[in-house]
This record gives sequence, C-alpha cells and structure tokens, in this order.
Amino acid sequence: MILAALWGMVISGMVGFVRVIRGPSPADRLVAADALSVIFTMVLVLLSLYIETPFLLDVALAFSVLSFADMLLMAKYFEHGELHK
Amino acid sequence: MVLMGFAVSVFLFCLGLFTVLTRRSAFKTVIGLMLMESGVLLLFVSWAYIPGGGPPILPLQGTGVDPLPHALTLTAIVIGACDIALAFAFIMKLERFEKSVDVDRFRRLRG
Amino acid sequence: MNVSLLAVLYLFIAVTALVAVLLEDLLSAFITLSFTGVLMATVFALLRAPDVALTQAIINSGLVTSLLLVAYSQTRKTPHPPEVCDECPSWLQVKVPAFVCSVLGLLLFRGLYSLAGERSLPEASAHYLARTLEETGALNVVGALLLDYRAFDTLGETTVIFAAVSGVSILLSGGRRVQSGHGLSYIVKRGMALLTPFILLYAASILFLGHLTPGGGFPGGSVFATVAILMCVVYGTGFEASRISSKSKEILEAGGAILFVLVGLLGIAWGAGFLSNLPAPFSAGTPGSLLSAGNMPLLNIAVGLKVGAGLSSIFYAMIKILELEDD
Amino acid sequence: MILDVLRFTGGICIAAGVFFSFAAVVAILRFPDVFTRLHGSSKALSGGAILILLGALPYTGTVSGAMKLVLIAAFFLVSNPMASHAIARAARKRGKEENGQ
Repeated sequence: MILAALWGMVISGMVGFVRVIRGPSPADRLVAADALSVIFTMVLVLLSLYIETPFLLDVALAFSVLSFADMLLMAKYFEHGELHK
Repeated sequence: MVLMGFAVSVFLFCLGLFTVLTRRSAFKTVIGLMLMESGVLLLFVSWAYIPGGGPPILPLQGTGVDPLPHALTLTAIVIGACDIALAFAFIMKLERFEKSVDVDRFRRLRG
Repeated sequence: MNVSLLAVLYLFIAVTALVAVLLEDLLSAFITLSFTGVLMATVFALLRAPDVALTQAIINSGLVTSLLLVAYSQTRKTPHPPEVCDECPSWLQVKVPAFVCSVLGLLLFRGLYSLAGERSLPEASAHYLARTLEETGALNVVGALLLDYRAFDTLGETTVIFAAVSGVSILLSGGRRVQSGHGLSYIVKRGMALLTPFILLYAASILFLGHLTPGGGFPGGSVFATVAILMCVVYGTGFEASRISSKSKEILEAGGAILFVLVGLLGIAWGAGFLSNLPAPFSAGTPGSLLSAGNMPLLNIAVGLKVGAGLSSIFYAMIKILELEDD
Repeated sequence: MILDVLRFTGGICIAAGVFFSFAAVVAILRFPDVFTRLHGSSKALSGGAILILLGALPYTGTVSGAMKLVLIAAFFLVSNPMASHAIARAARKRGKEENGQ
C-alpha cells in the first residue's frame, strides 16, 4: 500500500521533471520546481512510513522549509530582476 | 546494490570533472565541483550501508549501519557548502573587475 | 530494503545531474541541481543515514541553491559566455575530455569493485555502536561521534567555517551598503510573520535534540540561517539589517567559538584532557532526556551559533554588495 | 479493530492524494501557459499533499511522528499558497514588462 503510493509519487516526480527540461520560459520551470519540491517532500514522508523510521519526518519538514525559502528567493529574483531592490 | 551506488557515484564524479574541463561559464564550473562532491558523499554513504542494518540511533533493533562514514560525510557537506560560498565570492569579485564570468578570460590569474 | 526503488532513484539522480550539466539556462540548471540534492537526501534516507539526509536536504539542496541564486542574480548583467569555446578545435571541445573522464571512471570503478564484497562492521564502528550509550550517554551515535569521540575534528571544522566567512567578508567588502525596505507582496509579508516563530522553534528543536535524534548543531544552525535569509528576502535587506546587525552576528559567531573552547578547557581543568566528556565534570544524566550526554548539548549550541551566524553573514555579505562608486 | 478502520480510511486518503498529485503533474505537463499550469498544480498539489499527510497519520507508530505529520500539513497549508502567489505575481509582472516594452 505505502510502497505503491511511494512508486506513484516517484513516477509523478519523473513526469513533472519533463517540464523542467522542456519548459520554454524560466517561469514554467519555476512552476514545475514548486510542484516538484512538494512531491519530493511527500516522497520523503512516504519513505519514512515505508521503512518505519519516524526520524525521517524531520528531513521532510526541514526540506519543506528550505524549499519554501528557495521558491520565495527565485520568485523575488524573477520579479525584480535582482534581489536587492 | 552496493555496486549500483558505486557506479552512480563514479558517474557523478566523472560528470563533474567533465563539466569543469569543458564548460566556460564559471557557474558551470561550480556546478561541476558540486557534482564531484556529491559523488564522493554518495560513495561514502553507500559503502556504509550494511544489509539489514538499522539507522545508527540507539536503541538499535538488530544491527546498525556503519556510523563512522556518516560522521565524515556530515563534516564534508558543511565544509563543501563553505567552499562553494567562497567560490561564489571569488566569482562575484572577478566579475566586477573583469566584466565577465568566462573562465578563459580570467587571464590575470595565470601564474 | 527495496532494490528496484533504490535503482530508480539512482537513475533519477544520474538524469538530473546530466540535465543540470547540459541545460544552457543557468536558472534551470540550479533548479535541477537542487533536485539532485533532495534525491540524494532520499537515497541517504533509504540507506539508513538520517543525519546525513537531514544535513544534505538542508545545506546541499537548500542553502547552496540560495547562495547560487544570489551570486547569479548579482552577476546577471554581464553576458554569460557560450557553452563551449569557439576557437579551439572541435576534438578538444568534447571528445578528448569525454574520453579522459570515461577512462578515469572505468579505472575508479575497477578500483572500487574490490571494495564491494561482503561487508561487516569494522571494529571501531562496532565499538561505537555498542558502547556509545555507556561512554557518552547520547542516543544519536553520529552526534556522539561528531561531538565526543571526534570533537577536535569538529573544532577544526568550525575553524574552516570561520575562515570561509572571513574570506567572503574580505572579498566582498567595500561598495555601498544597500538598505531597502522593498520586499515581496503584502500577503507574503503577513504569512511570513505567521510562520517565523514556528520555523525558529523548529530550528531550536533540531539544535537542542541533537544528541537524541538526527540533527544537532550543523542542521539546526543552518535552519536559523534560513530564517535570516527568508527575512532578508521577504522584507528587504534593510529590515534584516535593523533586526540582526552584522555586529551582533559577529558576537554570536565569536561566542559560539569561545563556548566550544571553554567547554574543552573545562575538561583540561579537571585533568581529563581537552574536550573530554564524561571523565570531566559533566554527568551523563538519564539517557533520552534533554539534559543528558554530558557536554554535548553545550557543544551543539556552540556549533549551532557558529554555523547559523556564519552562514547568514555569508548570505548577507553576498546580497549587500553593489557596483563600486564609479559605475 | 478501530486501528484497522483508521488505516483503511487512511489508505483511501493516501490513494486520493497520490491521484491528485499525479493529476497536478499532468496539468503541469499538458496545460498551455504559465498561469494555467500554476492554477492546475498549486491547488491540486496542496490538496493532495494534505490528503497524503492526513492519511499517513494512522500509519505512524509514535505520537511524535503523528505530531510531525500534522506540523508538516499545517506548514504546507500556509506556505504552499504563499509560494504559488509569489510565483504568479512575479510571472505576471515579468510578462507585463516584456509585453509593454
């Protein structure tokens, strides 16, 4: 059950990665990156259930915080062109 | 399974080396260095895995995996991040003086 | 242990790394590289290395990507060079480096092939796994290795961080300081105000529970640095500078180093050697409680101060520079 | 007994979450421009992620693990719309600048 969900999320990640490769504009890649960071967090959560190691939820939480910071940074870089404005 | 990890880490290392050798943008050089570092990290951790071992957190159920490479890898990750920050500082400074991020243009750095 | 899942993740890592090298657009290459980082964290988690997975997910896929983005956005006015050199002959561009790299790869793989036999725990590792609880009182063996058995290494590592911070600050000094209050939109500002206390609390939990669960000074300090980065991004650089001045960052960083050395010297004063834990006056406490494992919580706090202040001052030094006065 | 019922419900929630995540990814791949892609991915993925996290609750053996799952869900509930909002705003501003001049 958990393993099937894990496979589903990994395959979703692979399918979404096609948009990162193909995306014509950086904005498309940004959207795909936003989606993929959520998907990879879910992969970590399901993995921690699968191998029954509750410590791994820490990794998922930390990665969600960090990917949020990265997304805001990319959005700001993208909005203003530069960061210090 | 261990061999798979070794193969991927060797691939990452060689891909990083290839990037450093061929690409001209200084950022691509840094990407190559990061890939080489990732290859070494993956090599250590995949070597430390022992079939059937649990994570090295006490109390253990059964046997645990080798904790020593984990400690070394953790140190290497932090030091690698500091290296990369320093590399970026160099790139930003060179860009200000040379008006370029082309590695071939940084002539004044030749010894 | 699921071998096919591991194989697919390895394949995915190889593909993302290849794409990061081959993509022309640097922003996309950075995005792809951060995915390589988090996939490696997933593989580390699958290989039962939760500490390494946590540090990898925080530092290699989060903080380094933000540093990459800042450096790239500061230099984006200069045109980026074409991927490969035009003047050189074509065989030198791709073929010879590819040949050299594949030969090196084959040799490396041949060398590593002999390592891949039946593996059992080495004597030192078996000792660590069996006697960590009795010798240090900590539950996290990797944390005990970093802060007790090999604490001197960790002191050296914090020295490296200090060297990197001073190098970045010296290189990027000069130029005008930019202090602007121009951040992201109102919604993001209010949402960030809601989130900040919880992220700080989470960072503190990683930091203080480093001897019991995966975590410790390095990941915890990095999450603290992330909070500084987020404030800098969301509210503009002026706000971050007014809240956490560079002077106070200096004091925090120096305080971390001094705390580490003082804890070490306390061991000498007791006659047990530099940075010794349980032979010195520290008590093991009840295993599994917050105040256990002798001096390890103190050392975690010291390392966390050092790493947090160091990484956030690196980020701030990178984001604050502008053109020199004459431009 | 009650744990079995909870796990069955949780399994359905996880299946629905995986379905929504896959739908979001297909939306990213198939929709024509940036805003429709963002619309498809951010909504479906926020819902899908929270469904997976809530469905995973009965599968964690420990109370602290369940608390962490709730924490991740709460964090997603706040942070994911914020990130999508920032990206959408940036893309719109960029698009205006490129079209206007």
